Amino acid sequence: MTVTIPLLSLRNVSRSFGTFKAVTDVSEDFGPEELNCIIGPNGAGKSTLLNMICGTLAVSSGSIHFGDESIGGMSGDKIARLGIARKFQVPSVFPSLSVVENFHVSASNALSANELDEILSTVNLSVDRDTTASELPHGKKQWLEIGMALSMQPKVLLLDEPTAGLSVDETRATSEFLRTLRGKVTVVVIEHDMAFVRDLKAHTMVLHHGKVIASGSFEDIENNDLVRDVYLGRR
Amino acid sequence: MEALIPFSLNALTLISILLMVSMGMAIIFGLMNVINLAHGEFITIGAFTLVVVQGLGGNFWLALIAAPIVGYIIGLALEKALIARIYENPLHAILVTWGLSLILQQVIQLIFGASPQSITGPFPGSIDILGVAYPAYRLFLIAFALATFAATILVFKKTKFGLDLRASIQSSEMASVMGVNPDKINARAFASGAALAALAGVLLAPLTAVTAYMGINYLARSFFVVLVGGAGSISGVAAGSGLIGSLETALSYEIPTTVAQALVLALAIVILRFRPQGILPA
Amino acid sequence: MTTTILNTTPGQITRKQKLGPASIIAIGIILALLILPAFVQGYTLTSYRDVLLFALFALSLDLFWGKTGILSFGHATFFGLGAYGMAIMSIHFSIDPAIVSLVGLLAGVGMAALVALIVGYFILYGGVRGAYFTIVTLALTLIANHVAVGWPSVTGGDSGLIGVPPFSILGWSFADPISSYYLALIVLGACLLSSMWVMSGRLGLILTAIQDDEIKVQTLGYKTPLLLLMTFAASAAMAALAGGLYAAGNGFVAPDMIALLLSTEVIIWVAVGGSGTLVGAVIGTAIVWWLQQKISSINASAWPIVIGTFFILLVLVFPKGPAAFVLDKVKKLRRDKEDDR
Amino acid sequence: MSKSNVTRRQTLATLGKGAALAGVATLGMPAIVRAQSGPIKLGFLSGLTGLETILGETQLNCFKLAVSQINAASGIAGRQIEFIVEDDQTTTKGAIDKARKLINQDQVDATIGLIASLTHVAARSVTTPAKKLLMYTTYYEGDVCERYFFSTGQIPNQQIDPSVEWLTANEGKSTYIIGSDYVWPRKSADAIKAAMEAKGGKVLDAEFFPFGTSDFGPALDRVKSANPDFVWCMCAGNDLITFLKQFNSFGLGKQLFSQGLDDVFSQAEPELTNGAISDQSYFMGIESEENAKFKAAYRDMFGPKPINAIGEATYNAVYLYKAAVEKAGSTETEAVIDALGQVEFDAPQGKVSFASNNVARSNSILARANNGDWDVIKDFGQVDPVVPGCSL
Repeated sequence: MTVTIPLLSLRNVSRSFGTFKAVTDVSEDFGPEELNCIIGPNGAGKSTLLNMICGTLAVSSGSIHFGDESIGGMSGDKIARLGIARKFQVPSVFPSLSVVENFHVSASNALSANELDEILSTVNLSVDRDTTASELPHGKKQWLEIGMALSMQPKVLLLDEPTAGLSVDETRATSEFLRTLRGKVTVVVIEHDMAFVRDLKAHTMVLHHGKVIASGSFEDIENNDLVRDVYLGRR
Repeated sequence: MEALIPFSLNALTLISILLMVSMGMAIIFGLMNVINLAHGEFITIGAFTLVVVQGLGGNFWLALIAAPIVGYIIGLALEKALIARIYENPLHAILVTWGLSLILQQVIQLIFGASPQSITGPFPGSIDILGVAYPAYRLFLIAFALATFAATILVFKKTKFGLDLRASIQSSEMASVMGVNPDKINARAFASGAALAALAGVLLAPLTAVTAYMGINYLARSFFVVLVGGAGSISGVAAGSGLIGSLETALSYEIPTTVAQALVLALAIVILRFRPQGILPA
Repeated sequence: MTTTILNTTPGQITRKQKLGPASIIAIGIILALLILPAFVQGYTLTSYRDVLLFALFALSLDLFWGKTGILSFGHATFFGLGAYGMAIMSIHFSIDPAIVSLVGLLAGVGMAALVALIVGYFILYGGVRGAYFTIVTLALTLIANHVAVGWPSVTGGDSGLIGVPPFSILGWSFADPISSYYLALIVLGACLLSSMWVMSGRLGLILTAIQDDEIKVQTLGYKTPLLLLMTFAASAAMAALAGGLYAAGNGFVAPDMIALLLSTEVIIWVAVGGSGTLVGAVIGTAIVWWLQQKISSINASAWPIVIGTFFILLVLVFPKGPAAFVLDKVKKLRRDKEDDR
Repeated sequence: MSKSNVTRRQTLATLGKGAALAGVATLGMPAIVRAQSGPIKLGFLSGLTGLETILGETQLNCFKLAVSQINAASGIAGRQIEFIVEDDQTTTKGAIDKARKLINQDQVDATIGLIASLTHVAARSVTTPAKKLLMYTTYYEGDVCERYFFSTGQIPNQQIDPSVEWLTANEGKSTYIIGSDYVWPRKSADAIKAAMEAKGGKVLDAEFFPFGTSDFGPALDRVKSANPDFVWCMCAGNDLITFLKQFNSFGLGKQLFSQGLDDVFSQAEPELTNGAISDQSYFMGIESEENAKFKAAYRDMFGPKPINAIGEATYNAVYLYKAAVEKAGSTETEAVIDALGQVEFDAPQGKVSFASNNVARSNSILARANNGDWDVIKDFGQVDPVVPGCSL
């Protein structure tokens, strides 16, 4: 891929629901063509942050830029068209459509037969091409959704707990797959599974009570006392 | 000043009518989310209960007690036989209740004949209010509607049935964990809605023509009262009736009634754009 | 992106690339209707013409309801706007007779599309979906009916407007039963085949996807309210087309062509044929029309009870429509036979 | 609908099959000759379900009464009458579909019935182009002028003008009109205004309400402020009952006039209608030999049910048709239409016949409701119908 991918940068992003502050003052850059992870305990504000990036939630204050473009408060569909794709936590595919039809809906341009075959083999769904999505097992739904995100030819891929409910083998395959994306697309992963994050060797940011308490390479994070106290220490 | 009294009383009458016919709708559509196109026929059933009671020599007050009971029983039977199977699918609800409405209309007409039924209401005369004579029955209607409304609110806020119902609407799984049987609660809620509609039928009978088709006149408006007021809350019905009733009365003094009604409906659509949850959401 | 939504290059959407059973049925029906005038003559043919136009009306509803899953209770508004547009243009204005039908038709279709766009904007962009949409469109029909009845200087009030000329265009007149029948058939055939073609492509998939999960479709980059709005407007325009031709065919309009009863009847037609199949709308209209003729001629008061009972059975016994019910049975029979071998 | 009706329909269906067989046997004959033997077919079309059921039923009963009397007395020129009953559901679609069925499939010689204005418009869109006779039997706004369309009910100059003459002389010079929002009340209101002004009177205001109006309170409030000498109501059907209930409860002490009131309403609601004045071409209270026989025959056939002007006009239409066929010596439509202008019938209301505008010369009787019955105030006798600019 020869397109240069702009930087996704968050500046002082906050979001509150009534008096509750879900995300406070988050500033972070997600470097182009890099693997990024966001970790943190339940309720740390990870999903809220992701929702703001992809436009499902409005930003209370602060700004989100994608390259030169300010996307905080832009509508979801517009952000998607800029090239930011998202995979939900619970696999969200279109249950009444077949696998191939799901791709036809998600692809940003009409897919040629070759492109379709390529995607199908990438996510290992070639044999299931005409299966109705509702009949796929959980793991394959996850892959289908990742495939749908890829078919949008995104510049940024936001993944909300991609390994939730997957077997050990499936998790390993996911991790291997994400590493192949390095250098092609900016990936931001929300994850719980520490082994998985370690495996990814990604740039990692730790959220706690809506605030960033640490950010850096995974080794740095692992050796950060504060992080160990609030999060890693609990394991 | 003197012109203001009949105006406000007229507005209050219309608001009370809307309130009475919409309360049942607020339960069945607002709370339970069932689009019940047979709502009007529950009103008709109430009015015909009055016809039967008076035909058997009973009076208006007896009918006022009998109608909600009849409405409750019919509502319960219909819920068990039909409605319980369509909670999941709004489209099925629309088709089934519309079919039900056609059948009920025609059956009532086959039993009672097509001509309007003759009934006798209480309080034939009028009462002087600050020097203005106003029909006594309308004053009774206003008072009765307000009392029924207050009672309904109390039932929903204070009794176990009300709490159980609200719990089972929030999450039927949660409710069943708490030991509430959602099927039972749904049946009772639907039947209560039907009972309230039947009660409205008795109250309307002295004001309007009692025929098998009388209910359809109230169907669309009660939907609107509930939508504008805020589906999911019983108190929303008061807001909805208040807004639609007073607006329609006020406009009817200025422009032709037909135009006024169309205008109020159009306004309701605009309100839904900006307040999709209604004026007084749950 | 929007430009590619309507794009269906053959071979791209594999499951639909073959001629599906629905298309075969559609083409079969159209061919059968083409030779119908050989067996039916004179004024009876005008009844069949009206059935075709009502089938077009049902098709328009199925285009929206069947494909988006959102039920419009207000489709008679658009049918009525088409009919009134045609009538008002040809009666109140002295337009050159060579083009008056066309102007009337365009006025009606344009009005319907405009009203659909305005109302659709208010409610679809307001996030109103599902049951709420149904109730709001129900109100729309009530308003439209109030206007039709309460504005007699333009609409003729309760008794409507008479004297709508037969459809003609640049000297070609469709006044006699046979030519007006073929006009209706051509319009219906064209609308049916083209909407089946469009809906078998990406737009159809996206609309189905919206039914499944609208938020997800938005995160894929589609303006879902816009897509729904456009489908609604197209559906309204098609309903108005049916209404305009109906008014020209029968020579008059009346307020019950823009009333709640018609809105519910068209829902019945679509539901009987099985919503979402498009061709089912046409079949359903014909079946219900035929049944209604027969039953109400035997006993007038039986019809409401029969149709009411039918609705209930429709949901409880064959929720996908009687056609799908029969098809499923046939499929099952066939499968059983294959298993036996 | 009663069970006997179903059996009658079935009998007719069997008869119809017999006729079809006979048709095959005589296939060689010219159509016109074939049509002139065998039974005469009449179509009855009206609103038998829905909002106008009560009027439609009375109308149908009167139609059946006339047919059975004629058949018992050896039919029309020796030919029996067969009839087909169809329900228009008070919709244009229903009226068109059923009119087409009657004309094309059943091939009736004439169609009789209809109530609401929109249904006669719809039915005419079928019968007139097909050049078939349609007889409309409801009092209406009276502005149709077509060769194939006859009406046996009153039109404004037969109903409104005489009423206004008496009302302005006896009740007062000012009135307030309240009506349902549709063509008959609106057009009639224009006629009332003209008639009132001609007598030096005045219409203070005219208000029209959509069907299904549940509250006339604000309107009655305005009536009270306007203080007219009498109130003129043209609410239709059930809305008329609603209006009466609320009018009485407000106790305005005003005389009520409504030309929509008749025996069907007064017997259903004697208390509500008490004291109201109406003008019809027929009341059950008319004292004449014909009316006594008519009422007795009706009671024998259908029990003690009220009859109104719409019903009686239907009865008259069948008999006028019979007279015209006998005069023409044929059921051929053009000949029958020519003959219709020359025949008359001794109706329960008195003699009726058609004027040159195809509207019946009918009676105009002003009466006051008295516990379900109507006391005649003034009988204007037979009035010639006037449709401006219409002569056929």
